[in-house]
Amino acid sequence: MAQGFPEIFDVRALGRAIDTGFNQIVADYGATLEAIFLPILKLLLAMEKILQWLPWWVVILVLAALAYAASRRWGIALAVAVMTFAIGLIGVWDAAMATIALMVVATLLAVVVGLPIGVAMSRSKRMQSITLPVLDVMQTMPIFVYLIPFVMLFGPGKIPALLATIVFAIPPVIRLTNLGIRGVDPEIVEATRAFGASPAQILLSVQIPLALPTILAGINQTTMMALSMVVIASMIGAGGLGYQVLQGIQRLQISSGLMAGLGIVLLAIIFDRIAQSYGKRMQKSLKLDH
Amino acid sequence: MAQGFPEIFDVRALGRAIDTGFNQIVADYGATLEAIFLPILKLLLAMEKILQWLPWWVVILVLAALAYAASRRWGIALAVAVMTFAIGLIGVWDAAMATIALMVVATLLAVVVGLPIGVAMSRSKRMQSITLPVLDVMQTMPIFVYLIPFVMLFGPGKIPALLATIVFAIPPVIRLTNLGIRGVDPEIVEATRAFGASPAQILLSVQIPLALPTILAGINQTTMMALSMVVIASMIGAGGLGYQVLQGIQRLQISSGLMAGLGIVLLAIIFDRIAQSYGKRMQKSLKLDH
Amino acid sequence: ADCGTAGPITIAEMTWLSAGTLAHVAQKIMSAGYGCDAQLIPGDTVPTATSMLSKDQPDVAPELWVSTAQSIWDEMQAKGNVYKASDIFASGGEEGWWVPDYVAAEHPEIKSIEDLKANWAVFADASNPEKGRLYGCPPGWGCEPITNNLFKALGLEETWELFPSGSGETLKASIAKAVSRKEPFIGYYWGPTDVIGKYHMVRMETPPFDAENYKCLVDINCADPKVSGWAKGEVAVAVVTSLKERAPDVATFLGKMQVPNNDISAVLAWGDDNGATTDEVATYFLKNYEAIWTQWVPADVADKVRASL
Amino acid sequence: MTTPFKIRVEQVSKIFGPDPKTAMAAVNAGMGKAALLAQSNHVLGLHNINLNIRAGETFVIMGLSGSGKSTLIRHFNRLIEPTAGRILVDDTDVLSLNAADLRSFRRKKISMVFQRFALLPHKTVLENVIYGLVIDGMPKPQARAKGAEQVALVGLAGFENHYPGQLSGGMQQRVGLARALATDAEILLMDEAFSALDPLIRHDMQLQLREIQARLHKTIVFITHDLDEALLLGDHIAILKDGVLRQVGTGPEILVAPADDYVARFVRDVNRARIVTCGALAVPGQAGGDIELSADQTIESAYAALAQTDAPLTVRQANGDLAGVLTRQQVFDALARA
Amino acid sequence: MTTPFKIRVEQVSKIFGPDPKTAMAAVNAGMGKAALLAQSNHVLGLHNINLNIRAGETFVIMGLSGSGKSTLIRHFNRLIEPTAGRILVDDTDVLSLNAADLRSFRRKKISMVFQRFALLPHKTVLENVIYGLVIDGMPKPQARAKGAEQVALVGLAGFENHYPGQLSGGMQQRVGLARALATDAEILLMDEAFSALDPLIRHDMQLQLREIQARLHKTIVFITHDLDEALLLGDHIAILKDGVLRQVGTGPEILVAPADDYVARFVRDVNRARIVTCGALAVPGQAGGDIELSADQTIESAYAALAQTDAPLTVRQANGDLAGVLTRQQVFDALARA
Ligand SMILES: Nc1ncnc2c1ncn2[C@@H]1O[C@H](COP(=O)(O)OP(=O)(O)OP(=O)(O)O)[C@@H](O)[C@H]1O
Ligand SMILES: Nc1ncnc2c1ncn2[C@@H]1O[C@H](COP(=O)(O)OP(=O)(O)OP(=O)(O)O)[C@@H](O)[C@H]1O
Ligand SMILES: [Mg+2]
Ligand SMILES: [Mg+2]
Repeated sequence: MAQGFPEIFDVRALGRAIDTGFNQIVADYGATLEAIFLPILKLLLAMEKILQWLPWWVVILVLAALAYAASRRWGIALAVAVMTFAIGLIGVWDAAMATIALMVVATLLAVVVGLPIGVAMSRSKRMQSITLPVLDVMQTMPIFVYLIPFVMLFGPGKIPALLATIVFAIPPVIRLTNLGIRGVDPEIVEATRAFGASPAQILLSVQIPLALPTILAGINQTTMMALSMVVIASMIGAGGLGYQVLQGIQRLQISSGLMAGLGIVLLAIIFDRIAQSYGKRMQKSLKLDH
Repeated sequence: MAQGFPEIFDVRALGRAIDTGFNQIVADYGATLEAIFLPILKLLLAMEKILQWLPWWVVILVLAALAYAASRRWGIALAVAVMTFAIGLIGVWDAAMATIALMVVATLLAVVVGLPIGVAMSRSKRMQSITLPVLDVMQTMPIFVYLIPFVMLFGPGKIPALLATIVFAIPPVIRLTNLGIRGVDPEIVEATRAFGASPAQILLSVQIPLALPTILAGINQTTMMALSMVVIASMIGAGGLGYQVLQGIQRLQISSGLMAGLGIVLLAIIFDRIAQSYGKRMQKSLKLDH
Repeated sequence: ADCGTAGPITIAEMTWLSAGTLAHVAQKIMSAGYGCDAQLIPGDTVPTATSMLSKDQPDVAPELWVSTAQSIWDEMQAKGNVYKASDIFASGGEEGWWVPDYVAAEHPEIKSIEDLKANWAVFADASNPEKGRLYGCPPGWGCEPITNNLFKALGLEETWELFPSGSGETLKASIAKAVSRKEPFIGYYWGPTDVIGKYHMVRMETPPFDAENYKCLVDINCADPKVSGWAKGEVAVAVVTSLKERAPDVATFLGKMQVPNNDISAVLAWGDDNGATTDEVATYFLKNYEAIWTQWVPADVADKVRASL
Repeated sequence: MTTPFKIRVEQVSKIFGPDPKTAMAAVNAGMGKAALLAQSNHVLGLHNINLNIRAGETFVIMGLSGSGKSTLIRHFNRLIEPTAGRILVDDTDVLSLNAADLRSFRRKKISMVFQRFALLPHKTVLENVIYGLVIDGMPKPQARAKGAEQVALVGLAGFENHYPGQLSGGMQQRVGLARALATDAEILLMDEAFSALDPLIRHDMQLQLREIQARLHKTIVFITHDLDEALLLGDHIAILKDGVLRQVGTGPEILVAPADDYVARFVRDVNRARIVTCGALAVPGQAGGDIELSADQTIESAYAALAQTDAPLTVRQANGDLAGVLTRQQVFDALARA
Repeated sequence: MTTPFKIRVEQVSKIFGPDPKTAMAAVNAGMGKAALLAQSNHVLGLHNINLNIRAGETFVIMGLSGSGKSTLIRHFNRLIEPTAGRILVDDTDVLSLNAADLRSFRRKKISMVFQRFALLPHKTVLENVIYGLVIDGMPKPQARAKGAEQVALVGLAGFENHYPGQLSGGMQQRVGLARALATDAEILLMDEAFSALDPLIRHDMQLQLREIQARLHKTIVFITHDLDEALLLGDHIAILKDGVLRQVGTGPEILVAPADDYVARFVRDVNRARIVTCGALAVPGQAGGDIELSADQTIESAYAALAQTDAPLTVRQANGDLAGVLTRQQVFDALARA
């Protein structure tokens, strides 16, 4: 027989209190919250429109150019172009553009919010010891737990999808910004202090530039995690490739889910290649030869 | 207007071919596959039964003892005991036991399969360059894509949930086994070679012991990823905490989802603490003082 | 009457309240009344149906919405390995487009789905004020082509946005959000469910059911959809054919299993109000609605069940 | 009242750890470095150091790894705050400076060269050299002009736009030197500045530093654990062990009269002929033959002269005055004293 | 036919890179290390090395970082395979050994001490020392007994059950030495075995190695880039630069007649008095006063005697035969030759 845990205190009462409280918040502040995020929604929609409006070969060219700029290697630019072309080939172009829009905006917001937090953590042990457990919880708490509350607050659509994606994907930027700055050779930082640099000067002229490869790795990870949220985000109205996966699996069309999944994999590889080769180049230029 | 990608070749035909092919496989081999995995299912169910049958304080004691054995620090053992107690307190004990069973079996299998692959990768550049992209795809392909095919092959229940969890969670063990062995101080390996050790002797007496902290970190990551799959796995019948999350959100009971989510977070922290403190202690004993 | 088989009988437990409750009811009756080893297998509609089709597992799905897994259902019928033992809801499932009661009261001019085209402005959303928003059916469900085709047939494309609800949960949360703020809402839903009762949803009137039109509506590739009312929802107690031989008495019981829509709605509302688990709701049902379930089983079985409560 | 001393270190002690005050008391009561570490997990960095460094001299601090050399030198520009004691630079107590004054003190008065160069890898040679000037607010064009001078001074003209990673170790350390010189600081702290270099390049750098010092007359505090380097560069040498100052003096003083056994072991292997000067050995006497030696040349450099004649050799001061005569006997006496 | 040579290196070249054969041709056609790297991304490790190492001697290989010392020594136990050439150990071509023979060769004939110790951090001192014996299949108890002897030999008795991480650098290196000695191999390869040590400890280890060698008469190949160490330990010294052998000879030979400018710069700073022996300077002549010197003592050790009298000193061989006489003149002549 099950020897379950005895019921020591009334979890249900607590649960009901939480639910009632939350419903109250939804009723009282939902509209305000929704209004606050409206501009971001507009940005996201505009981005999606533009990406879908651009002729496909322009998009391919832009991505390939980006890859070349990041890596300075034709091989990588070509590989990116081929993979982007493949996304079109497997018939998921429009959905992929919507996904790219969501991902780029989510990553941007994550960076804008995460970078200062990471910097703050790197400067204070206290801040670090407070933030780390929060990040741990953010990364282990199943997304589904906060997915539906977000929908109840914002209604289904891109905003809750965006927020859930950011909550899930922001920890790497924060962690690696912190790690990167802490990892800057202390002798170099000491040297700048010895020359009388102020903390702000040290941060901007030394710590951030030298931590950049690590920070970029964090941004890359954040992008990857954002991508891995695509299917779940589409359950609350993010659309894009994720929605196509959902449709495919619900209809038992393995192939359709597979194609959309492949689209996601391709996107991931494209962004990873661009970010990584940029990071590698930077790291190299900081370490050895120019 | 959307400037979508022109339809260059008939994706639908390809899709239909894939679907038919897969259905054929289901019809032909489904039963065989199921039979193969039956012993594992039995193991899993037995484990779950035992865990749920054990009095709760025994489970707490065992976990705390494990934590002490791993860390040799009473503080950590106490923290683990408190957190395990908290799992009971928030009323998710039985579900948590089911989840632990799934997680432990998934991690065990992942290690049994992943370790040899990682070792093979570390010994051959070729093997590494073949395996790495496969791992990339495994980690970026949305789980949902292979979730339903697994269900079609094995029926809903713990086996497909287990398999999907393993597919998703195995890459870190493989990667970090590879990395760990490659990271063993080449001078130490060279020393053993210089003393005439054979490759097998080097692997067992030097490379694996010295890579162990890294390998353990990989196992830890695998466990964490397995835990992060708990909700999705429960969509196809894994039960446990994930199912409780699903039920909670289905019924818009934020609190019930939250409690189950908290249970998952607590489990994650417990296992992470145990694994990490063991890893740290090992690393220390390899580096500096005894 | 006894179980007939020593092996386990598996019952699909789906995530929503009514399905979970009915699964527990069936399980309690089978194990207490017939002495079966009745086990619950959690899962969603599509995975469950898929598995019943390909693996004959689980044995019973007490509340299977046929339209949600239409193609799988069709294959099952063709293959013959799963049959419909009974319609679980006496009046069938009710599908359609629903609005909260306050919307219906405020806008008496909107009664039927045919009134929507003109009155889109009532349902405009801040993110896209130029169009009314209709919350569609979750992806892959049987209702998806019907909703999409109706949308076209009613000529709503100009003035409306068909908003994809990524999942059943999302749809439900959308209703909860709208109702808690008294915002306008219109979207697909179905009953009997706790949602309909709890949020006082009112179903839009439809033109009468037209078999010819409806046939096209359910087809994803329908070229020229025409308006029709929804067919009466088919919600089956789906049973694996082989169960008839393994456990004939149980199969007989399943053949009689049916609940009146009003009663089940009331049970669900009680469960939702009290935050009860599906197990508790099932017990509540067995205790308070004896008149219903005692008709499903012989008297001796009913006694045993009653004794177990 | 002014003193001839540029830097004065008065009873400075430094203890690393969470509660230095308590640990300080234990140390004052006689506890040693090892015991302190074992008992309270505090590290004794320095204990009761008193030092005076003259303006314009090269002062060398020596000691084995962990003896507290870096800890001591970092007190001078207050990268480390002492647990007890005072540091006076030009009679100003550096501990009394507020944040802004301290920054200005570091920008103008004191600069530093690091063992592992500590160049900014993302900036060019010139940008590195002018870093101190730019953060002090000097306009870029002016800073560049000044920086280019310093780059030329250390012999790196033409490499202004290279990145540190493109240079050899010796060249990188020259950039470090130019960076330290660029701010016109009067005090130069050099923490094992040459340790990371190849022996051959290291020797070149030592000579170059001597040459620069001959022109600029900075006050240089130089850390090394290489005795030859210390003897070559240092006007005075201080020897640290486990945070305690064992001996301070000129090179010959320390060689001739090591304060204790530890110092004696330390200097055991030195080639005295390269340290002891002819002037130090010369005894009063009549000027000898044609061959003359200068008082500050080493015995080693006099070997050739000594080989030529058995007669006493004339030793003269730099200004031409007679310092005395040197005989082979005296030379062997001095060398044998080891 | 046997030779007096334990190890013979015949025209060995080594090129690192994907296509060593092609690169080899370029090098044979006269391309240098730097040009090769720039043009084809291959690294010239060694070029056309010929060496003979006698049984029982300590043979030192010197050179700056990157000159190919480690690459060369690793050919002897075939941790690296040459691109061209042969290595003969006891007249056996090590390149001809198959995998099993090679393992047995490494287990019994040749062992190695590493710069950064390369101990197994997860094994105790004793387990480290007997590692070579255990993988060779010796039963544990026997191996332990033998290992304990070696541990005692290097002065670590009592530390058998400590872990390497608990020991100081000097002690760790002694474990490395004991491990190498435990297998009774005739050849000991030591790759900068003392570089990672503190100067004082390093000196102790050098003396200890001399002492052990006096007892065991192994053939030792010792790498260092410290000239004093080379002169102290080496019977013969080889100097490498950029993969090319510049000079081979005894210490005094190299000091007195450096083969080229590079070697000359290399040996510039050496204290000759510590290298040149009295025997090397003695000239035939009548036995002098009471004070006698032995032929193999260094000039430095004779300073005290030289200071006592101006008369020529008698120098005798170890067996008591007269080697000649030594005058102050000769000493200054020899020292001035720098
Ligand atoms: N921040 C610190 N925290 C704790 N202990 C420290 C710290 N900095 C230095 N120490 C300790 O103080 C002692 C002196 O260190 P210091 O770096 O001054 O030695 P050093 O003479 O410069 O040695 P090296 O030649 O290795 O540079 C050492 O025992 C060191 O471990
Ligand atoms: N596995 C390798 N692949 C490529 N180049 C190598 C490899 N091993 C050594 N080299 C190169 O060969 C040259 C000689 O290296 P080696 O390690 O023998 O030098 P070393 O004299 O031992 O120097 P150090 O004093 O730094 O140990 C160097 O230029 C080095 O970069
Ligand atoms: Mg230091
Ligand atoms: Mg080497």
